[in-house]
Amino acid sequence: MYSFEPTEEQQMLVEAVRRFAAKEVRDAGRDADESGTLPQTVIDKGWELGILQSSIPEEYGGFGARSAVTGVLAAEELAYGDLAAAMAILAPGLFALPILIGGSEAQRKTLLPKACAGGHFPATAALIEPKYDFDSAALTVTARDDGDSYVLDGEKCYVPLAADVEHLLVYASLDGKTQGFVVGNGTPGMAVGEREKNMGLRGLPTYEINFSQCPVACADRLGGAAGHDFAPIVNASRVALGAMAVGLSRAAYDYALNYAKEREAFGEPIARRQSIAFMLAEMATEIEAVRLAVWQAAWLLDHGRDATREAYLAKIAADDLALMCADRAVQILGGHGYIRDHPVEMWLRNARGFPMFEGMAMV
Amino acid sequence: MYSFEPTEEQQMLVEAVRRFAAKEVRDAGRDADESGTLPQTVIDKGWELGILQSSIPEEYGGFGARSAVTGVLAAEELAYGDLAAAMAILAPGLFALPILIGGSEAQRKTLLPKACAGGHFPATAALIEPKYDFDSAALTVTARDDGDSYVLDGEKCYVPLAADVEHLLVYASLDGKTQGFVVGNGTPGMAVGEREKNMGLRGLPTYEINFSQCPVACADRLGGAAGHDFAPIVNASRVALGAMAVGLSRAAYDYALNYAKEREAFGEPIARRQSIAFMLAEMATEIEAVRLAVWQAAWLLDHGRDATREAYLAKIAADDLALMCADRAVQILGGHGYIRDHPVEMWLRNARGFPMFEGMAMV
Amino acid sequence: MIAFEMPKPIADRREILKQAAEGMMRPASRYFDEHEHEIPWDYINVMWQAIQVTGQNYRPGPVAGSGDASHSDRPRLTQQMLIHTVEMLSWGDAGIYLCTPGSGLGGAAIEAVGTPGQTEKFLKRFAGDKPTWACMAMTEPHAGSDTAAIRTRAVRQGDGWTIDGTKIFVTGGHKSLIDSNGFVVVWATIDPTAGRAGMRPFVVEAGTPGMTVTKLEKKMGIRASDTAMIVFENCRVPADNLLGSADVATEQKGFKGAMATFDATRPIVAASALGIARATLEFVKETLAAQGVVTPYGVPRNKLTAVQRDVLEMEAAINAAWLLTLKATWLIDQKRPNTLEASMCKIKAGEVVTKVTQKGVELLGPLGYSRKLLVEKWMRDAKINDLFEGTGQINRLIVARRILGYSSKELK
Amino acid sequence: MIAFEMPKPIADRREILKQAAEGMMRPASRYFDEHEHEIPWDYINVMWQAIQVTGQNYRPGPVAGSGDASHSDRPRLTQQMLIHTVEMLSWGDAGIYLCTPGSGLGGAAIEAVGTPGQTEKFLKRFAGDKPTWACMAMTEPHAGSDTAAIRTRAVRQGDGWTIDGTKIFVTGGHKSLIDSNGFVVVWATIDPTAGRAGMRPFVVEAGTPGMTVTKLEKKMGIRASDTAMIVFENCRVPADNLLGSADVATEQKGFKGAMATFDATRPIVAASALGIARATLEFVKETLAAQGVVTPYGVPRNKLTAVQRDVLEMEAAINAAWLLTLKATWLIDQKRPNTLEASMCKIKAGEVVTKVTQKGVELLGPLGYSRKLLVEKWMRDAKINDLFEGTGQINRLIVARRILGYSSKELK
Repeated sequence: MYSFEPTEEQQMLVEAVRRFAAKEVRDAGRDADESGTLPQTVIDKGWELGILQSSIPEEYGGFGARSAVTGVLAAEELAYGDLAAAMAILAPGLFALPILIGGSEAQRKTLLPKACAGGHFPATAALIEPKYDFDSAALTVTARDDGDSYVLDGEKCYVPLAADVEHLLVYASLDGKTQGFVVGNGTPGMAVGEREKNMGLRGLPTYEINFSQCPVACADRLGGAAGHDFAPIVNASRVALGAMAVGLSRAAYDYALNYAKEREAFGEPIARRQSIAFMLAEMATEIEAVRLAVWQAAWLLDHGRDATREAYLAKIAADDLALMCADRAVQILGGHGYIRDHPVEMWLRNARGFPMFEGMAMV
Repeated sequence: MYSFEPTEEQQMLVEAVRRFAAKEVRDAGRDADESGTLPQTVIDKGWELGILQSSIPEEYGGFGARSAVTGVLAAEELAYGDLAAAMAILAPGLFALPILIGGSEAQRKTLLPKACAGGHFPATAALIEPKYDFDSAALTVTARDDGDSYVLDGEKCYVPLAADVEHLLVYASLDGKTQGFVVGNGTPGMAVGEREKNMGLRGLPTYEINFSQCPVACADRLGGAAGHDFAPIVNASRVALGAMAVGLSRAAYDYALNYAKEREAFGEPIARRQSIAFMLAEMATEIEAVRLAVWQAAWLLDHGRDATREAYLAKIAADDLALMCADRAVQILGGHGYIRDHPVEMWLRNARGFPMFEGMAMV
Repeated sequence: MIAFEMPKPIADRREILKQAAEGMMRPASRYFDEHEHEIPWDYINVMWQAIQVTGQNYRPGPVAGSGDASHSDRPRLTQQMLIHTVEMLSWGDAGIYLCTPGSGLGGAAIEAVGTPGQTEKFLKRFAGDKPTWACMAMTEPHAGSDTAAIRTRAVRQGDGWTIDGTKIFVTGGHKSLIDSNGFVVVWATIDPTAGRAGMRPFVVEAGTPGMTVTKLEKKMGIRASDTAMIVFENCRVPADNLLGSADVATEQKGFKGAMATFDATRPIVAASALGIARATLEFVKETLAAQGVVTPYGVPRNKLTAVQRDVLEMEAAINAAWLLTLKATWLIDQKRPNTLEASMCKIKAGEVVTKVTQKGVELLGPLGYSRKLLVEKWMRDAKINDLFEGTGQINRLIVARRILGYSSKELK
Repeated sequence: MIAFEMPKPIADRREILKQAAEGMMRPASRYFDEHEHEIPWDYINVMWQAIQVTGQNYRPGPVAGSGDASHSDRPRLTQQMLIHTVEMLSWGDAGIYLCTPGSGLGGAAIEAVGTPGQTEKFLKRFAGDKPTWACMAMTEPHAGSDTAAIRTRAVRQGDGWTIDGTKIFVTGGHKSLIDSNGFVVVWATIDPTAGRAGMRPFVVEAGTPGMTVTKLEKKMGIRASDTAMIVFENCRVPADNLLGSADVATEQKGFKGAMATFDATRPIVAASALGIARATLEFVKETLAAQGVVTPYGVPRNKLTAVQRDVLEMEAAINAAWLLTLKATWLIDQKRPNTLEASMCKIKAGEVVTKVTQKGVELLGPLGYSRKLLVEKWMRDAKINDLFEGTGQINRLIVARRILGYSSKELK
């Protein structure tokens, strides 16, 4: 059966996230773009929505079951508020969800209850590397099995919140396959660098991490000795980022639409000019189309099917969508779009990162 | 110095070609798209404009000097009339101009006077091969030096007028380098296939040619024993095709503009809608920009400089331009654009070939 | 609950249609492209029999789903089934698909605004032995998107109406009126001073004196499909052939009905477009794969070849456009409004199929441009989808008005 | 005779400017981007001296070429020299370039419509020791492209005029009025009922009571450049500070003059855009080349990698846009009309630099998005060129009206 209607429960969640995101997250996100700091209260409030906790079964300390579809609905709404804030709020999931998906039973039992126990769980994951053609399936950070432990070497970047977390999931190439490793922050051989300065996501602290002969206990390989399949993890990440791109796009679209209806030129709202109106019509069309592609990929994940194709196709479409919508929103605002009094220029800066964002969100 | 003004002589030529092309060539080209046959009178008249003859110095039987700039001005106008007709009319240049550019003195002295002696000279050139990634710098048709002669093997396609010409210039890979060979039609080992059926250019007879152990006398290698540099030849071809793409684009633009001013909907000409008007404005802008890029490359050729970069950049821009303009012209005409009563659908079919056209025109 | 599982009845139907498309349509594609206006009777006869046997007329129209009533506890799938059908047939051949017999747009108009008596009178022929068509005539030479500018007149005379005017771009006009005992639903004004309020649909049956099919358009693509010009000169029809009321002042339902039909037909056009797009994508991928060029999912953009990236972008666009089309029809089956989504999917699919097929030709290089392969044909067939049932521009206007809350006066 | 040889004076100037751009601008780029509204005095002082020494004020404006008169047998190169200058300085840093001292747009307005006395009075300060700026104030909070909707009023009182209103987006407003003894040319209406016919430019000098620079905009890019809000409250200027006539009925030259200025300034903006675009292209190519990725010319599209094709398309677009810009200024130097070409090159360059810089960030992946490199900054700097001096939309409107022969009423 086909259906395009979220469950009532999902709709309630969406409403709750939307209420929180549209004003509070958005305002905090805009300020954080200037100040560099998201208020802890916003992160805490976002955490208390229970998006992650409700994705984790009771046996592991949560109160629900993972649903990628529910996850993308929530992620879109959070990113509608602010992308940096959405990533910060959902960062613990970068650690917890892969453990749920690919971890050994022991890892789940040990780590997931911690993640659900209290406030915003201080954990993250490290995937991206500073290469123009970074490929999560061909990492340059390596894990070498030296018998007693794995030894990590190499350079990561764009690791959200790395300086402040206790736990990291670090992805490295083990015999050419991407595998996750649970690493405690401060492990010898691991050096978190200065906070990165990026074009966008200025409210989200991200870091480079250098690994030099950094040892990881054998038991801390994700999935234990047998390891795990990276595909469902990276697919879930692509779907989450796709949803966030849709959320950002919708934010830009809504903002531009309202502006165009209010802003007058030559005696009437600029929205009454075809050049503006058609841009908006195309944005609305693309947003809806890409959103459905994201939903489809998420639905495949929830049904335990291979979502590699759909997640990838949704992600590349969403990458382009976000840039298109943010750029057009700036264009529709004209000179005002270039001024930081309006959020659209920030959305353009944030949007431009999507093609290289990988593993920075998770559902 | 920079200047964007053709000489008076060039302007007169442009005017003459335009008068001939805008009506006579265009009408004949449209009919030929249906019938498959261009009237010989049109080809003869086009020939009598003397575009090729005036590119060849007196010592070789012509009455001028090659100027790529003059050539692109003329080629644009001819293609403004009709692309298939323009290619047919200019086909002898595919043979003669490379001989002028890269031929040995003996070849020039022998062959060029023939080309200028009478009516439309029955000659052409064969470059394209049936590969999705056809590359004129890495041909699959090979020339093997067997001591007494060169032996050609392999398959060509899109050879204009091949069934009816006497002389061909066949490009083949000799030790990995693209070299031209003068081949008489009907040489043993060479088989001209059935006339090709293509999406566009239906007025221009094109053919596949199969070479199987086809011998060419050593003296008939372009440039003689020393061979020749292929770069100035392929660059001159790209520039010519670029100019033709501009001509076709201008035809589509003009037609759509006039239609949009005349066609009424909702009480006024559709040109008064921004969506239509802006499409036209963008077409006009791109046409002018790409035209200048074509001129620049031609100018470099005329000054004996390496035009590889500029010719290539102009060509890829022109390829895209032609598709954009033809597609938009169809769009502006709406349902009428889809009907063969109007030429725009033909222009779209013709335009789509440009990315793979190579060596099918020459200035 | 959001779900993307193809229902079994649809999957089964698709399987059958795929065989028909591969076995009957593809082998005939080139022939009917090269022999414009010849009629693919083999296909037509098979389809006519299939329709008679299954009782499933696949014609578009908002009320075409009546067959579902028997199992009303299950979700209605009529329109979803329909677009899957159209997509697969167009994957086979979009020109031949348009020759599929049935009551089509003409029938939809009658079902939408006709009386039970009219339905009986005009539609029973579609239960007969011989393939029959019906069509709709709206466009006039001077009036394309601007339907309110129609000049064809219907004048009440005695016990009937006399129709005068010229209609163009009537899809299947020849098949409805010359090749079968079908009819055309022609839009005419009964009061030129009343604008849209004066417009009415009239049924004109094959053989009616005063009606002539004067021209078959020669087209860029979909050459198997006939696109007719029909001239009405002193063409008299009985009073009962008027669909709806003759009272200009009180009734506008007829015109609104016609406009509402677009909500159902636009997704169908989108589905047809996407069938062509999928055919192209699949063929390009197969052809490239045969030369060792594969397009893996998951490789970062900056690591792909240009050809790979093009193919993947084509695929992503087709997939998203299809989901949008699916949603637009799911809404109909859910009996919800879908005007916005119908125009959206039409915009997106029209654009996608244009780009995908144009790119497809380019990706295959000299081969793509040749009529040896079908890709060039698909490019020619594709473009109509960005033009009929409202050009991309008209549909953008519709979407823009909806999202902005503007009237047609506020946004022209 | 069509020619594409860079004239030697331009080539020489470019060589010098390139050294300045590399030596002075690039090293300071990141600092002034991170320290918004700090003023790059080192650059300014060097440029001021250079301008004084060469006597070549590089300011835009149709009459800025008077220096050429001495060798009138040679082709005039003033505007062509100017855009090469601007292109190279913007290649260095577009934000810092916008801080270059000089009379700029304000001076251009005076030269266009001022009397010799006014020219002397207001412009002689640009021959002084201290870097000085002038600026133009047109945009108001509620009126962007719609210049006829300006609300700032100028009322004749006694022997002068009193100006009231608020202006925004004044490029260099702070430098003209606070950091130097410059002036602003402010557009105000002397008769609100007269529309454009009532609009006049007034010179308001630094320090004039009633004029306040109230805000410096925080911007996405070009952060070294100040974009000021200026409030006029009961601001009195002498009668002689009106440029042009006070008679509404007979004179519209003032406004037309301002509009004509765009013919000269749009190519300059285009040149600035293309300087940024070239910087990006070159940097991306160098960075990729260091990793073994080269982009050869002549390879067929279907044989390129995705990255190569992107780079080559960027390069083709920049090249074509530059030639269009060059032609638009060559026309000025030839004393021919260039309104069409000026808007065309602005459209094209604005779009090209937007796409090229956005693509540049993407092509470098995680590195491109980082503030360690300048590519992300260039993307932020770039976008202004698609917005000021007429957005892409406004310039499309101008081009469309010209090619269609439509008035501003016929095509809105």
